[in-house]
Amino acid sequence: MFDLRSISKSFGSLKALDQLDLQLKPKIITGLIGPNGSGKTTLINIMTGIYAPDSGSIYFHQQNLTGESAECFAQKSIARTFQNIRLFKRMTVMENIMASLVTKEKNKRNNWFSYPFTRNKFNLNKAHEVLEIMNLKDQRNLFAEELPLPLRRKLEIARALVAEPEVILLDEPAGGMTPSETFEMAELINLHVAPGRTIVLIEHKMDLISKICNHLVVLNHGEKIVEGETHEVLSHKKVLEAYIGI
Amino acid sequence: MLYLEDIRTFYGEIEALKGLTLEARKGEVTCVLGPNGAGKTTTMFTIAGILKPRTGTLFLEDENLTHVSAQSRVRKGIALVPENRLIFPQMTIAENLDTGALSRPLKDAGIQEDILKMYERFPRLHERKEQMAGTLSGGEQQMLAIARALMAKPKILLMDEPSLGLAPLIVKEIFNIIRQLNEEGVTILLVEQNAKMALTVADHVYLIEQGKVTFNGNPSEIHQDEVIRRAYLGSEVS
Amino acid sequence: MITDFVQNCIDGIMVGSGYSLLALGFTLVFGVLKRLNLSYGPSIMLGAYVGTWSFLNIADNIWLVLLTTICATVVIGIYVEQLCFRAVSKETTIASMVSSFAIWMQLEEIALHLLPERTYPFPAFFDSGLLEFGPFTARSEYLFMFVVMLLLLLILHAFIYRTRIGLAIRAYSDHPSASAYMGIDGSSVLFLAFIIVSIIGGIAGFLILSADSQITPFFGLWATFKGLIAMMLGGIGSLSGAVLGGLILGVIEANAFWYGDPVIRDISSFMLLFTMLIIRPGGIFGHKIEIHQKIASERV
Amino acid sequence: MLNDYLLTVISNIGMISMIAISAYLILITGEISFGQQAYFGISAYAGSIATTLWGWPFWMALIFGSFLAGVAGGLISALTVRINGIYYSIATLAFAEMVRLSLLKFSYQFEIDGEWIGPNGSEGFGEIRWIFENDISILEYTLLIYLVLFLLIAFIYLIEHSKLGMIFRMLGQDPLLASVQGVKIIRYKVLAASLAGFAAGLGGMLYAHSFTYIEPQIFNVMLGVHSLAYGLIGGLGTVLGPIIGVVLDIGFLESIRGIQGYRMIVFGGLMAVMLIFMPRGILDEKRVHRFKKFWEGKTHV
Repeated sequence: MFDLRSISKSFGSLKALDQLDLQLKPKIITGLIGPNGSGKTTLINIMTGIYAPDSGSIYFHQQNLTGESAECFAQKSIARTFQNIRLFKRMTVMENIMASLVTKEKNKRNNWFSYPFTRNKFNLNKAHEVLEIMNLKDQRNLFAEELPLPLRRKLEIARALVAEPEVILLDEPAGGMTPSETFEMAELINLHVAPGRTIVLIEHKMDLISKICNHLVVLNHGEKIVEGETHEVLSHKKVLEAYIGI
Repeated sequence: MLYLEDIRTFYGEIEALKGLTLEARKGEVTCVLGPNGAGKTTTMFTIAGILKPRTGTLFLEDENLTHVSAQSRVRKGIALVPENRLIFPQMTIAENLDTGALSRPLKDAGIQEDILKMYERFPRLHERKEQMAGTLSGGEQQMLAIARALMAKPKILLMDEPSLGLAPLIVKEIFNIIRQLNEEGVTILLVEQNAKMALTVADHVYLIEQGKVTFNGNPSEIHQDEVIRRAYLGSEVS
Repeated sequence: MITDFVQNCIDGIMVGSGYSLLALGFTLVFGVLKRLNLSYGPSIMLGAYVGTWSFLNIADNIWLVLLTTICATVVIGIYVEQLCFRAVSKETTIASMVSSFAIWMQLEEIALHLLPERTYPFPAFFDSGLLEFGPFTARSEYLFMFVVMLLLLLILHAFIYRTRIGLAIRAYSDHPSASAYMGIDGSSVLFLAFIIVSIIGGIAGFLILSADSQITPFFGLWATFKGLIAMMLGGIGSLSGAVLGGLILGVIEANAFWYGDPVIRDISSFMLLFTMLIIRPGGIFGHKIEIHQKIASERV
Repeated sequence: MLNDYLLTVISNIGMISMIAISAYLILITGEISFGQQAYFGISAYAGSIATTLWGWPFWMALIFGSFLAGVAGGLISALTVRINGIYYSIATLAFAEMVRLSLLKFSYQFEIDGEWIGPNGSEGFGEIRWIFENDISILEYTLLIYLVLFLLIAFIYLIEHSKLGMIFRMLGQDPLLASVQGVKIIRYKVLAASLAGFAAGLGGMLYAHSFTYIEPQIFNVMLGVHSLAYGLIGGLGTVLGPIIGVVLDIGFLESIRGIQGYRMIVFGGLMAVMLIFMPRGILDEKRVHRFKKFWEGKTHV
């Protein structure tokens, strides 16, 4: 479904991605791992249209999306989270979730001036559903900048979920979390985010990776070095080499 | 030389270092290994004074620096080669080197001499000395960052992930430089993800996980991959 | 025909050197702060008002005027720095800018209380005279201003590029967090930059006004506008760009004035600025490298 | 009780509120415009030409002037989509000054009843006699201004609570994140700028007919920066914010006789100190939200 063909991207003298090929397998969690600076986040940025690749092409459901804008990718039902959490800081938790519905409403009757947008029953129900899943119900009236880090990460995922996307790209969903919080996050992803969706997960916490990923792709210096079943990949010699040295 | 005891550093409410004790001995390369998010960069920032620890003490040669500002720590002899190099992109290489010497007293006559020494050590910088530093390649920028830190004549050189984002061949070159520096008597505290490379230069190794030291010893003891494998690739894989 | 044009350019460069100095002040502060100080022009204006006041009330001595102008500008500069930039949190760039505008209004009214008439004479170094160089002419007070400006530019250039303090200022504006690792204290750099910029502003204001030999409350707005336009023309954050931007602005204005009238002169300078911002926002001499860096810093 | 002076102050508050709302609309989409006075001026001239020279009915002229201002706003925004931050601010400033200076050169006069009437460069545009010709008292005109202001506020209020308002705030807080949510940034930036131009235009046209005389100097940068400041003082959380700012400045400070002559010193100092503690104004997003929740809690009980 998501099909990247020989993607390259450089920043000045730094080659972030080099002739990378990647076919996402539908409806499973693909883990994307690799040492720092190996090009993982650049890849996600290319898969959401934030960067255009220098060369190569991107296909989503056989549709060529190379060079399209981030808006276009978003409307193709691809959602993401950010490693450095990005939320609308001066909006409440509830509004942050609603913001994601602005362009993706399936309810046709709800047009421009249907008033008020944030009280619309259809949207509210959806938002409450997601809040319930992510355990954010009690915080729904807090501002995003008032939340502690684990809840911000959850809110990012909730925002992605509410639009009911087909693909979700998670960039370090457990970054900066304690082991117990990481465990909770793994449960959440397994139970509520993953079913029926295609997930890409960047993560450094190998416990999390080995717990929830079915399939792994390992990057190093912008190239794919290994791809395959999680357990096979983790015991692959090349992977250890990538992590601990040449 | 440098001694940290029971350091606890917080990022907002998150405890990034949970009672870290660490020592870097004079003339040695001390290496801190650990997976991402273990607190390696936080350790560096705490030593350099950019982050203030909530508890714990920090000594440099019997002088308590716990409550000393980042500016004065540079003057006291702690120089940092930061992660991602952070050279000044719109200044020439010569000027970048000059900024390294800003912490030295005005009357220090040896600055020009030291710059020449740096050019001798890094001929590639000499060739490009009037070029803007932002136009350099990654490896050259790393050399510049190292040279710039050395210009402060530090007692101890902190290096934060010098191999980050560099091609394997250049990483080797950088580590050759580290080895050379150490042979000349520079005390180095090295934070690295590239464990194998780091172990070739280290005299002493710390492994940190979740803000705590989980291993402390000679590189020969750690070479039997098991500990590192556990730290980097998780405990569930054998 | 061609002599007219050359003459215009000569006049333009002379007046433009004043714009260059104002632009340098803006560029230096913007480089260090990454925020816009709108009240730069008005603080020079108030400084010059204090100078005029001392001229009228204390002694008829040109050096006293120069000294009081500079000192007053520095004091006002420190006031602006403390109130609008140090105290306002760094994330809210809008607040700083509007706050500096608020201080602008304050400074203007203080100036009017100090000297309530519409215009006051500003002492000149010597009487006006016309110097002839072959077919070209130059008014002596402008020529003097131009020469002093040039000297000042050279001194400033040497200060920024040859001294340690200058190096620290440039390092801080190039990469604030990296400069912390070099042992540079950001807040003292900021303070120093404001003082230096105020001294330049004081001298520039003094020279421009003494060439005009009068001062009005509009000088604040005028100085802010000319400095801003010249800075944007040359490209933000580049010192040589600021100098060249000022000279170019001067030349264009002089020609537009000659072939048109004062209104056309002003329209043409704004038109130039507007088109350039649309086509080449980085300024005529904007560094390419800046763009690379921007891309790098925007990496998500 | 309501003397003419007081009425003038009140009607001034109403008209300046409209340009303050206009600056506020740009502010919530995350940019700072120094140039809203241009749209105020464009509409003032266009609307007055329509009523005085072309003999159009008042309402049609009002819509015409404001519409023209809106189109100009959209056009400038479309030209400047690539730039942001200080570059955008300076570009709007340059445009506004271009408009003001062009008006100094703009002459368009008809001979009416043996008199030459119409804008004439720096001499300005006098004899905008619609109020006198139709025998409208100051009180009536003030009411008319407030009717328009009320409609404008209601309209903006509606927008703020619709999808569009959400999109504007998304743009203002994090454009990249907004685009990742599928928002077409350029389209909405232009839309917001057109709306802002329209709002300023309403104020400008009413202003011209209230004072019967306008000149380009009125539409200088001071007007624009003031309107910007009103939003920041009153607060960026609701459309009532800029109006609070206007009332504080024109209504409150102008009426205290004791500080006559020191108004700017007091106002400027007050503003600078306030911005330290409330960088997004009195009614910022958080206070507005808290107030709403408090209100809801009360009505539910």
